[in-house]
Amino acid sequence: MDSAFIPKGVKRCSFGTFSLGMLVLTAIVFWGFYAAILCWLKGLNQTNMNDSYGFALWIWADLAVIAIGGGAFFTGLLRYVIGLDELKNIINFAVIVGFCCYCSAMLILAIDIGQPLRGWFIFWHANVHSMLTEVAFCLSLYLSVLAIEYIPILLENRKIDEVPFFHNLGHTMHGAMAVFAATGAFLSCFHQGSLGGVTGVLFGRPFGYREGIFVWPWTFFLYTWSAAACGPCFTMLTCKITEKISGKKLVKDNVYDLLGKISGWMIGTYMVAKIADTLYWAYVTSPSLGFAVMDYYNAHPLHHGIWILILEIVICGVLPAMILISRKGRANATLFTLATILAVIGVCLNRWVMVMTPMAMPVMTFDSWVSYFPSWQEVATTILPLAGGIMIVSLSFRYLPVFPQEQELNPVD
Amino acid sequence: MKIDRRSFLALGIGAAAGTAFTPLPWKLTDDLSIWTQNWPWTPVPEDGDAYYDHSVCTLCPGGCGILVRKINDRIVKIEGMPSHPVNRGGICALGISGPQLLYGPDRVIAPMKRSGARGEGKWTTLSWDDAIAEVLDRLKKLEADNKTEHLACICDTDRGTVPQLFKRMLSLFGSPNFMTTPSMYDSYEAVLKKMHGRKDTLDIGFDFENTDFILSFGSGVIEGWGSPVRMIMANSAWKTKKAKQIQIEQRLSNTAASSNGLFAVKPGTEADLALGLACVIMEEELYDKAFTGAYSTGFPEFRNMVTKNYNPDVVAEKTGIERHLIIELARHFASAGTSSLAICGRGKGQTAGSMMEFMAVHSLNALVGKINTPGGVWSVEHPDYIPWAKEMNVRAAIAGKKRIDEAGSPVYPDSLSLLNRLPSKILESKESPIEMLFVSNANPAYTLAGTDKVIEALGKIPFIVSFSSYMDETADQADLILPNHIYLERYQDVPVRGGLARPVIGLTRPVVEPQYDTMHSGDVVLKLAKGLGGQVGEGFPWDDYKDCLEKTMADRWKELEETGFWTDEAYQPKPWAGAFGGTYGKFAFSDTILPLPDLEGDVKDYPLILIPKESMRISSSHIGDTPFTVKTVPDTELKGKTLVIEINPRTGKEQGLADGKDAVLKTPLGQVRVKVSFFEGIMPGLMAMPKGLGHTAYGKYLKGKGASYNALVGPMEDPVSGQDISWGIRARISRV
Amino acid sequence: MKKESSHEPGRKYGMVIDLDKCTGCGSCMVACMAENNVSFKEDESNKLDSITWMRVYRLTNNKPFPETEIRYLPRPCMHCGGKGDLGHSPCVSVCPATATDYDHKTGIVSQIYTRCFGCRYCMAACPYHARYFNWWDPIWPADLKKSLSPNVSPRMRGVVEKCSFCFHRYQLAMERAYNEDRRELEEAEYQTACTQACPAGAIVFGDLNNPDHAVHTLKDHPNAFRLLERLGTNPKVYYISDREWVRRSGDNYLNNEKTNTKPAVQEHHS
Amino acid sequence: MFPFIFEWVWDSGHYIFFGAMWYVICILTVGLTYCLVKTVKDTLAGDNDHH
Repeated sequence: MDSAFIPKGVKRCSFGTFSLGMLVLTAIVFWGFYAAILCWLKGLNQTNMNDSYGFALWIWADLAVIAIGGGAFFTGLLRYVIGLDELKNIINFAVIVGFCCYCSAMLILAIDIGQPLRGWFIFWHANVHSMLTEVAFCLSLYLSVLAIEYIPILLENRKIDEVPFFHNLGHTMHGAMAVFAATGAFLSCFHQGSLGGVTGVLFGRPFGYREGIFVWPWTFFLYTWSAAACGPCFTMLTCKITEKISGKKLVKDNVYDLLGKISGWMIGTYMVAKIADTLYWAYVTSPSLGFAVMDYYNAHPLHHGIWILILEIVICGVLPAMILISRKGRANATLFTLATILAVIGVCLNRWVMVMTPMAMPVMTFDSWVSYFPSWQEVATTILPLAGGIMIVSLSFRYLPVFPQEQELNPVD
Repeated sequence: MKIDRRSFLALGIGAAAGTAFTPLPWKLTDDLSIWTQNWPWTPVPEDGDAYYDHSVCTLCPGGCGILVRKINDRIVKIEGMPSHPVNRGGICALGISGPQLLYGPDRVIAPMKRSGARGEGKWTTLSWDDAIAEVLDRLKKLEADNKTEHLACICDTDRGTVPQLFKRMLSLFGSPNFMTTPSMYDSYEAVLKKMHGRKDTLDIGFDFENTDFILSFGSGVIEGWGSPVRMIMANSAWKTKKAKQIQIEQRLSNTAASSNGLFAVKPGTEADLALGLACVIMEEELYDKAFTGAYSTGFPEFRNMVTKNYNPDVVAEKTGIERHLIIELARHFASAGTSSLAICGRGKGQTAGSMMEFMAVHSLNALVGKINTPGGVWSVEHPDYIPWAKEMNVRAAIAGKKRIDEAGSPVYPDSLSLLNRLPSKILESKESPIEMLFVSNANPAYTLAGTDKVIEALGKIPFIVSFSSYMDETADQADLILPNHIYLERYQDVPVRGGLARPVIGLTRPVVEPQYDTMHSGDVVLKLAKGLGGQVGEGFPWDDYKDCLEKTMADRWKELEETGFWTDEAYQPKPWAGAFGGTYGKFAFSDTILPLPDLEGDVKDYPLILIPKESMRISSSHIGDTPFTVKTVPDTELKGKTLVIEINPRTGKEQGLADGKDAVLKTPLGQVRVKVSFFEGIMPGLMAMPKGLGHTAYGKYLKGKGASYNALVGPMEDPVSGQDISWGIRARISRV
Repeated sequence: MKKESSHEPGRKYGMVIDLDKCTGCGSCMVACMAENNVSFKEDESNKLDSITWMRVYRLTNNKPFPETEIRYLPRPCMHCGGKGDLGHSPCVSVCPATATDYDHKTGIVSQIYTRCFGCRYCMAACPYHARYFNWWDPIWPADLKKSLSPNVSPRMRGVVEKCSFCFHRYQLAMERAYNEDRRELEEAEYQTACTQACPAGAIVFGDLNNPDHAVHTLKDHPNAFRLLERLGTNPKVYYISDREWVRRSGDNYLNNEKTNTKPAVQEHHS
Repeated sequence: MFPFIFEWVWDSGHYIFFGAMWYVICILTVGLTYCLVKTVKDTLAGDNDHH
């Protein structure tokens, strides 16, 4: 039915199956939008946030999707600026996944603010000292960069490509992509960093606060580095999921191997920095503010226990780094996938802890720990972009030549 | 030009891109942001000139002067009056939130007649003329049936012109059954009668400003006892001049926390401790010999009785306080050069206390000669400014008629009113001996202990008229509500009975026009009296209430109207010679050990004791709390709609409870689901329950929140005074 | 604006609260609510969404009965000066839309409700929980709208609000002073609603930089301390208590550390 | 965002922050404009190279 739009030389599932999947996703998206509309019309009382938990599930979701969406900028940087040519085989997919992640972040932010209709004040009345201002500017500009990067891929659709203007536009944009990619990488470094700065600068919150250099706390650099390290893992993971669902190989193993190796080293170096940062924070920064490091972890061992730190650093940090750095680890498909999963969990967990624990933890001695569980509206609006993202990826995969190696790897009779 | 699909698409994109470069989207976003700043449902207060008007607060017996900040004809704020002798600019939380009472949703906005079953909350409004005609009909019927004493009236106090107008109307009508809301002042007045031997009513006064040692037997000095703002100011002054305050109590109340020492006696042994201290003082010859020698009677007998029964060893055993601590405390209290003062009346003093305890504490003050001396306890002469309250013909009208509560009878000669005895009196007779009840400025259906019985008794009264401005629990039980103006809308004299060391009369003034279809209760009484005519009508020669007030206040009126209060700045209590009445004109020590009733409930079934926890943030009187004051109630007292019980962690664990978890609290009177808060500051074996919550009336900001203390606790009658001296009840608590 | 402020002698309004006098009566809380048109809703028992610009905390020494002690601690906005007292309060520096600002003329941290778009970053930044979000539309039932003061605009849903040291009173006082051709305010001319209402006289308010004001000397009391000084927030609210455990409750200490007895001087005298 | 908005201050923070921002916006705008112009030119020239 829609075969005219499907790229030449590849096979896709039947329109019926595809529509069914889309229907399910659309239902989820509608559910999410219903929750979002409730939040917009009735206000944020629809959430389970409170005056202690002003930042909660949504902000975590923002930080997490942007971290794992970091694959787009880092792969772009490697491909266009550093010139690792093999990565052209996965860059399209990385861009699409990144685009979805950033759209998600923007959407969630639009729901998360108490006065969405005044959201543009962040640009208009910008306070340059605020990390959030930096986030907003870089985020929106980088989203436009991603859109610019996505356009040529869109234009490669068989039908669109038939239009000479679009064909030429795709061609020209492709030529200029290095400039955009470089700009994107620059922006991304800053906004990944500024997201790290969001909690790092909170000198009233000893759990999140980090010392640093000039105006940037150490978390600024840690966030950029971890996004660059773990973002590609998410790209590879989603790529592998796509392979699994479509039932065919889409990217050659040498591409995975290269990106995996780079990720491995990135995670490895990130872990060195993260461990150093954690030790400095635990033994220098915190005690100077009157907190023994175990004060943070002993009060609520279940929700905020030391296990999270061990999970984040050892199991979801050191372990995947070791797997990805070692040739044997990369060669083993199961271990490789496991490593990408762990790395993604690790970076999400890091963002989780940095958002949740400072909110839950009392700073005044006579204050108490606060617990929080998201409302269904928060959950729905967080799942909404996930479903939306899957839709965009599915549509792109179906109608656009995303994977240059697909034809070669899956010859159609 | 032919528009095909392609150029249409291009045109569309072009138009969209073009619009982005026009000011239109910016203008629209700007409009949106402005709209969010002017949401029609977010009010914009009307501006105008701000000015202050003065008045007096009547929300508690404290009598604070207030300054009312107004914009045009709206009250926007109530502040303390800096020049007022009681509060000197300070003000309590309830006082500040007065505008919420004025404009709030709980007001009765017109006369209303019950149209459903009692307590069902179905009402129809009627005109004032009809309402008054209905009451008159009923009164005339009582008169015709020769059952005039079947009319009763409950007021918050008998002081001031409005209660006196009610009382006068009742008396002239032929009913002696004028009753008042019980309080510790009932006990103090009985003590003054017994020990000072004065027939006339005296006000108890405390010269806190000149004291440097305060021994408080469970009084919530900074929690609403006496005149609350004055007490808090006095407390601060004590801190500044390093005066000492010792608290005798079973839990770490705010007063205890602020004190210099907490003596946690076993509950119910306060009188024993007082007499134990007296014993030490007498044995060590630390007492004021001038006073006991020349100005008292019965001292040797008293001394004999105390030394025999209350030596420190016995008292240490009884109270659980170590012997040496008792001796030290006694020495400190009696030490020369210290201006000491012992006070009693538990918590806010909203209940009476046992005669045994009050007399023991008063004896302590007497022993150290702190009666009518600087820094001591004073009997303050009443500013007798209502000449018509004592007219002989009014008394004659009820001569020989018996009060239903037996106050003033040979059984309870020292009590003026025993409202607490009314419910049982009604319940024990087949037909209610009261056929018609007026309730003004009182809410007995909530404030009296044993709510179920009170409501049952009210249910037996054929006709109840409530004069309440708010839809409170008693109004809920009424047949007719004749809403009074609230204090910000009316004139009224407020003679302060808050333990002040001098007489103060305040004037409540109408700082705003009446907001609703209400009428001053004084005017209603005048209308009723005139409607009855005859002897009653003649007894009310005034045009209206204001006329009555002005004429009554006579010379003081101008001053009151201008400054808001009248006081005797230089007031000094009568010296010992001349202060006391009785046969010898002397202070009378008593050597009788008065009986004390046992705490209700069996120890086996109810191993713990439930006591009230009183606080400045919760009004436990007839005035309901406002949205603002409810907001200040901590979550260790109220969580959602569930009351939170305070219990010592040790006891809590023994009872199988967990901090913050649900439990069921049971007393012989009833049970309620609560949450538990573990708190070290309460004696093991006890539980404390915030008093003043659990309203079944008022609106959504108050109704159904928490549980009512009075519903779980029954009255405990003092065998001597007949007053309800309940201070707790046996209880148990179990996990759910 | 900034130039102007550096010319003028810096006023620095602050409070000194005597915790030994505070009785926890709640007058300050209600005075603040009434003065500042603070909203209320049916259930305010969840203190995590209950707007109380002035909140009174209960401190306990946690010793068993009868050695237990408690103190109440009124907590307005601390109007932090930030490190070096340069006006970089935790909240002001993070607000992305400049909706909260540090007034260098008075040292007061303002909140512009119509500017705030409700991101709540300032709340995440404030360790004192002095900032409150309007989760709900404010509702004044019956005639309660009549009790609203025109001096403070009621807040709309979705914005953050907090104690302003009754800044409108400062503006009114300055207006009066200017009309009388004065540029300086007497101590009594500008007092916050909570200070004025406190029956215990526990709250003292004034210009910390002005030697004629009581707070100027009180803040140097040997038993004076501030909350969480070690964080470098540099608050303008001082507390006094003769109890060591109370002073220790004011900040976080490692087990082996001694309680700081003297407030760290972090002032910026220009 | 713009110098005419009242909280604008001419200080280093604003120079750096908004400098970078406007710089990026310029690059993106110039880049996009270049692409569009070149595409229009190519299309008009009929340069429809199908690889």
